[in-house]
Amino acid sequence: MIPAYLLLLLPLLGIVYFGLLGHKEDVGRQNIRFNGVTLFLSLWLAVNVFNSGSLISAGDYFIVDSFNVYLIVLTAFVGFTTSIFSAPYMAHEQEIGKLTVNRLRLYYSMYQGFMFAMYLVLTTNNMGIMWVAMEAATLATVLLVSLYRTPESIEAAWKYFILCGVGIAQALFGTILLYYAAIQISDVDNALTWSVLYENAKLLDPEILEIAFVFMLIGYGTKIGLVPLHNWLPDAHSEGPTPMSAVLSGLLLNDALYAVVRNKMLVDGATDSHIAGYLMMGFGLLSFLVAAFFLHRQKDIKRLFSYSSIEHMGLMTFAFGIGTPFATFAALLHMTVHSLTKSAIFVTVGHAAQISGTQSIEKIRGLIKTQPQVGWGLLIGTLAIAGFPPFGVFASEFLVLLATMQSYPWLTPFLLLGIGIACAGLFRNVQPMVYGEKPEGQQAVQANLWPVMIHLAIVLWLGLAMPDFLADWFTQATILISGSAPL
Amino acid sequence: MEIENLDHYSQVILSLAALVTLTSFIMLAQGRLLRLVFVFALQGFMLVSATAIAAYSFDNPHLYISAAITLALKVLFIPWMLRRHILKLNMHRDVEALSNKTAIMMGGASLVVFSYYVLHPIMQNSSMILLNALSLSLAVILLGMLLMISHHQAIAHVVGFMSIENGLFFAATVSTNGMPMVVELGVAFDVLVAAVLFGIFFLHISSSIDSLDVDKMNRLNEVDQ
Amino acid sequence: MILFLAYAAVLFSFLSGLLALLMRQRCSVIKLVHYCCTKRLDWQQRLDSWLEQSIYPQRIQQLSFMLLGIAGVFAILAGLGGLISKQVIIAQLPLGLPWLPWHVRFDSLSALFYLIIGIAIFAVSWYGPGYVKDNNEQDHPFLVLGLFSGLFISGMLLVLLADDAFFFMIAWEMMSVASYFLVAFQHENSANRRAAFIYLIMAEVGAIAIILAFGVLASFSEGGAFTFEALRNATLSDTWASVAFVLALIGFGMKAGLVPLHVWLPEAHPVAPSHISALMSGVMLKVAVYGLIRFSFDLLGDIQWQWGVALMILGATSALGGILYAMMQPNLKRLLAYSSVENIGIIFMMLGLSMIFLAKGHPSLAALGFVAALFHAFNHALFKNLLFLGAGIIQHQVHSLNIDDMGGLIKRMPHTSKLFLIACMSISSLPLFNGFVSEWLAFQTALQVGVLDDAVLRSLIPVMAAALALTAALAAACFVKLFGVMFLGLPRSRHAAKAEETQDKGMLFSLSLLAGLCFLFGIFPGLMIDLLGNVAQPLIGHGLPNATAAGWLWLTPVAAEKASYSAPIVLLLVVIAGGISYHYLRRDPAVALRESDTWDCGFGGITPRMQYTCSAFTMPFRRIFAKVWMIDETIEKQPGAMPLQVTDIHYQLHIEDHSWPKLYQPIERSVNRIARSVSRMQTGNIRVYLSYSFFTLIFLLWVIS
Amino acid sequence: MSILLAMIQTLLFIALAPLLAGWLKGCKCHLQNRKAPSLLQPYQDLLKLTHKQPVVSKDASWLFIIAPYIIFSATVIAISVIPLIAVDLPTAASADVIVLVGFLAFARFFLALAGLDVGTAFGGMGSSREMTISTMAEPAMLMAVFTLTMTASTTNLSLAIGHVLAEGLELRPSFIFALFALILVAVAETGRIPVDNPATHLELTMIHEAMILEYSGRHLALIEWASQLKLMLYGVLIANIFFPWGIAQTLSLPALGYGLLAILGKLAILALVLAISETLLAKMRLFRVQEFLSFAYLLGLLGMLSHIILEAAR
Repeated sequence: MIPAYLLLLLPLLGIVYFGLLGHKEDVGRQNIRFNGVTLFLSLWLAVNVFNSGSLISAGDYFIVDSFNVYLIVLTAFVGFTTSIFSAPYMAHEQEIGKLTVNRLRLYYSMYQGFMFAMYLVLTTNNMGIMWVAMEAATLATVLLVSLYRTPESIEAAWKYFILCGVGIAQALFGTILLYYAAIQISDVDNALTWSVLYENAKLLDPEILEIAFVFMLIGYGTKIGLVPLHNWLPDAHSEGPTPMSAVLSGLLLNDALYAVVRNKMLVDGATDSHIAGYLMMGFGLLSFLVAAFFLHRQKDIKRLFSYSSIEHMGLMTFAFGIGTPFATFAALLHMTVHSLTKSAIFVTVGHAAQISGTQSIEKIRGLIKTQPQVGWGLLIGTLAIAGFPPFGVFASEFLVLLATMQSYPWLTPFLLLGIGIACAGLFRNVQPMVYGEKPEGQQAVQANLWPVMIHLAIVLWLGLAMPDFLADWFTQATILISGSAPL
Repeated sequence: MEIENLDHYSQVILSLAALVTLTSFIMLAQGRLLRLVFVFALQGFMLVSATAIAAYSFDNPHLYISAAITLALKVLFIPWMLRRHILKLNMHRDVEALSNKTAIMMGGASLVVFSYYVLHPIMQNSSMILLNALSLSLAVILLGMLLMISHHQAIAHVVGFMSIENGLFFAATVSTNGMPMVVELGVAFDVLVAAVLFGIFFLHISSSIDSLDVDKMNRLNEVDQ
Repeated sequence: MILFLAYAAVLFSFLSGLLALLMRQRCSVIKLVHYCCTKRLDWQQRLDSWLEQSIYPQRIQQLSFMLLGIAGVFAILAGLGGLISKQVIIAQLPLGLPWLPWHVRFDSLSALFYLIIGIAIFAVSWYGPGYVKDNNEQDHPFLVLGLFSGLFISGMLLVLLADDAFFFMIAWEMMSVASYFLVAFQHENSANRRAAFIYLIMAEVGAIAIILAFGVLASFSEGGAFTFEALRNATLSDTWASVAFVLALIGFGMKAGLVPLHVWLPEAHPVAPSHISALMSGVMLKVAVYGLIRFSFDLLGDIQWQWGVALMILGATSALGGILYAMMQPNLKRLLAYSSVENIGIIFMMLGLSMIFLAKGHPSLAALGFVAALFHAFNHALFKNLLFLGAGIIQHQVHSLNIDDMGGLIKRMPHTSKLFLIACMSISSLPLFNGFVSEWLAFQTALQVGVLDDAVLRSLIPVMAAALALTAALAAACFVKLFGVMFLGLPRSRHAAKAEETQDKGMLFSLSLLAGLCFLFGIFPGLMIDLLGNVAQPLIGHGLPNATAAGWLWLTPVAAEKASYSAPIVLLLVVIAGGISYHYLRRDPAVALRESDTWDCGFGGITPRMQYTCSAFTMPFRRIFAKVWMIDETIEKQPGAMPLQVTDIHYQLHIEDHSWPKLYQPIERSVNRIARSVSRMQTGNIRVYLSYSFFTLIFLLWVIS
Repeated sequence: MSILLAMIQTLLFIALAPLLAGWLKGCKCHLQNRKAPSLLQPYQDLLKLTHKQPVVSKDASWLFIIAPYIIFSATVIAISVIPLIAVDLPTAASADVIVLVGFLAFARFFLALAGLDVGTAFGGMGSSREMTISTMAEPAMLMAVFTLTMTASTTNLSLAIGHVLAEGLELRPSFIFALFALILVAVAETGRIPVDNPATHLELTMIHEAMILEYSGRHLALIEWASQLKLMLYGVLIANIFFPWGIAQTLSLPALGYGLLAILGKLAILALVLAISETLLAKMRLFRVQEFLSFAYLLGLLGMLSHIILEAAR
């Protein structure tokens, strides 16, 4: 359990450290180091879990099982690679005068704050704390969204703040209802402890839990970005600094979904009606389809990919909603590959925006001619996210389809329709940006594209051959969530 | 169970619940910001009283802490902060013209009914006070949202947001005798930070669009012009 | 052993792609070389000079294509081995999903297509170095071209090896995506970008349909398994089988270019580099055919005759539509692309015929039709490759793909023109060339319609045969136009007048190789048909026992007394007749030729502009089949011009495919419309957003209680 | 023995073709009240042409020069598989009726290319029109031929004719349709009125003549001869498929002689009919030819359908 504590402690230290010393020259590199160490800690934790199964801390405050440990590693990994990307990126932003030193300090401090909140969401065993951490994540990032202080960014941050705040308040009401249901059967102290609740899920009042779940779904669903609660998401992603978009898309959404799934496990334990699953499927499919259409009308490159995040979160929600082992496995895999791919894309998108000095799709042209690595990175990333093999996204989408085909065959055409439309929407926008002659005045920037390559390589690897340990890991998580192993 | 059969504690709680809901309605109809903030503080005070009474009647000391935090935050700090901003931004003379006030009030009333309708089936085997208190706090939450939907001053939105939190606290206090202490503290911390952030945002917004009218913040839309 | 060869082919094509990555890594290559042979200094020096800075890119290109050639040889060997030995080899690769490793299967069907691909890439490997030699590495990096060519080819080969749906889809999409990059290779042209986009989207939609088709099968298989073995054993009702078939037909038809799903094809093929269009048109479309055969004959099993009818009708539409569209194209590669649509149509017709016979319980005839289809696929790969490669050479020399800019090339490019002529004759299905044999087989199959009981089918099939005949005749007209306008007559542009024969031996060799094969299989079709019988045997359950029963000289598909064809004897007769007449007439030296001006009706001054152009040649067809195209013809006369003053008349002709405005634009429009209405959701007003959240909550609460 | 016969038959075919042309011209002249040239005039023409020095445009390529040989030999191959005087023809096995159509296409392919080679407007015009007409004619011809081959269930002409003979006199509705279809196709393919006028050199109406405008000397002779062969080919096809009686079924000398006489007689009658129709009809506009040929196609199709529905229905 020690690595888990350290994992939480280190970002906390980071907040203070960068709050005090964030104006130093090599602050970007420090940030990389912090995240590197957390990555190491997370791996240590993962090894522990791998060897000895689920860990529950003394006093039941924290729980690390195969489901969340893999998300922890993912979080740490994406946090690490994004920090690699963010160092030169933010330096460049400062160079061109978009940011002051103080804001940079705020940025790095809150980066750690956000990471802390993420780890807390993932490790905590207490549904209340989970809520608190979730809200803290919003609070940590809201100032980052408005970091540039343009009218648009302030607007975006305000919307992000209000919508997520109101949304998550509903999740709190759901949590209260859950608590209420729990104190009927157990003592007051442990009534919000997930592991206790999970063991006693059968005893909980199903009707209360169903209502509670509605609130949770609306609440955390706002953070996942489920249609029609998604409106903040494209704004926040597009107006903040790009590394933030990468972690928001790659991590925050995942963690919100994680919270929903944790709750769903409780509801499923209490009731046989599968109502939670149906709700998630409905929302998921709606988000998936609507976001696919949204992709066609984007004018801003980061908005484009934030809609793609909505689309994929919809797909995951849908898959978790189906709830069969197969679907769960697929959703877990999809979570991984989506995080990796999407954060890689945002890295390239950030550079693309820096190259052309604008985020407007119409003005970004000829990236391959200007800076081939960025252009190809964006193009291949887009291919990967659009679900073309041999990238991992295809594998997971294939599995989702397969699971859907087994359980709800009549829904498959909708899924496929969504995939097709989304693919068209992505490429009609991305293709003109990467191809063609470069416009006047577009210049290559200093960029570190290792994160992109590493992410895409992993995604490729997952698509071609999933390593055994990862498969085992996913399988264990699947067993945890859905009760049995896929095949 | 009739109300005359209940103990005094329950009667008081129910009355406070009704008053909290009433304050929500008043806020909903309120067009002047200073009064809105005042009513909000009043609502906070009801909440504090309810918490304190619950602490007293169940002999649950940690609820006193909760009450104290609420008092500090919701009755004193946040209203004070909001009031300061209103005065600083010279908005205390603004009257927000609510379109179709009657319809909003009727809508609010039906929300109360709706809350009962939703929670009634699941509360059949619990006490009436719980049913009433939970339903009313749900109503307060929904009314808070309605407040935000109907008002277009950012400050009103903050008030609405905070009144949603009030509803949540009320529900937590009444139905479950308060959440675990850690959670309460965490939530309170979040509220505090949120309040501070709101203050920062008021400045940013007013400097960027020269007012706090959220309707003017619609640069980020995707509708064909 | 055979499987090893097959793997080797994949591996080498993959390696050739990877090798292209070294295009800009000269220093590290040199270092590596030095490291590898530290002891042999003389080797080092030799390698150094071999990899000298200025020729380094060319070396890499040559090496990359050489690897491709080796891959081709391996593929040919594997294909031949598989076809001759009739083995079915099964294996698994440690890749893929945890519980679904990549299943590999190499049977005679795969082997045949391996052979096709092998021949094609072998030819391309000779052609390639000369073709890419002059590319500017900055604008058109070989790095990209080579890499994706390698991936594209290995993708195609892997499709043939796949024995489970997941692997199949991965390989399939690898093929699509890699070829997408190749189409977009010269992306500074907007036509390339547009074509690439259309191609990618249609490939995706097609892939989706294929996945659905597999999904339908899988949901009836035991435990929802996705291996082909499980899919084969799935038992499903007629309706579901038809659903699966239709989905597969859409998916594979989209890749194969069936009308009306063909629109990507005439966009994509012309803009890709020529050797790539050769591979796409000659081979990739065949992989789609392979997919359909694998899916319907192998996996679905119980063929229904309605499918056959659907295939025949679709095939006939594609064949006629394809060739008619082709005829109107002034762009050489676009014309060839449309002609691929036609040939795919013919293949599908033959497959449909085979299905009908199979479903009606005549396996031997089904096998005949099947063999005809496969043989045509094989032939088409040969001559279409030849044509596209030739087109590449011509494009290099004339700097244009517009047929009306050419003319007179037969004198300037004697070798290319001869080889091109052979291709034109093959594709017009003239006797003595391979195209004729497959069509002859198709006619023979169609003529056996008498054995069927169903009067509707019995009358339908001859009509289809007539459509086939019409197609062949139109194809002949089309290629007469093509060859005539391109190579004959007087040069129509400055570039054409200055064009020269390519100096690259490799390019000419690859063309000659393909032309030689066209002729070889035209004269000795029995060589191939016997092997094709081995393909039909396991799938149809019946081979072609009689095909060469009367000896290797003879082709007697049904029975010797029903029909027979002996190309060698015919060739002999032709040679005799031609020889005698030639000899007899040339014997008198007094009557040697006299050269003179062309007769100009006494007016004098024949200019190249007086020649029949492409659109003039096809004018009668345009009049007769006017409904087939969307013709936009404008004639503008300058006001006050003399009635016969041709210089004052401006003529414009624009011809478009119907399927674009009738089928695709509505889809595009409706997607845009929906997107527009969906995006109204994002109003920008936070209060509206809050009310979404509010009403969603109310709605869900209402639903739940 | 039979191979020898086949060779003789082919040579005979080649030798007789100009005669048929002469006879046709003679008939037409008589019908039109003109003085007819000698029956042997076509031979004299050919002979004269072969001895003249050919003049070739300097813009022409090698294709222009070898095209006549190819055209001629392809046509010879086509005729070599048609039983002329005896049913039993070994060469018929090596190339069936589809190959025959194929070789006609082969000849046409080169003829059209040769038309385009010099680069004159006339050549292009002729090629374009020729390809248009043949495109329409080819399916119709195959339809008509298929009716026969399906009846006989073989595409080997020799066997098919044998089958018709063996059946004796049977009135098949399908054959009537097929006969008419084939006649229409023959008219179109051999460039007779009303599709083309072999005697015209008026540019707007030329088809066949436009293509060969540049040819002279022995090249022209070969092409002319090939087109005479083609005319006879269609005549023999019609005569021997639909009216096979009289053709030699055994290889005895009297039978062969009788067969020769029979085919000569049949061809003479056919030519007469053609001459009459050419005298009576006027040439059609080019774009009415398609109607003419689609009518032929329709007839062929009807023939096929009536075979399938009326004759072979089970």
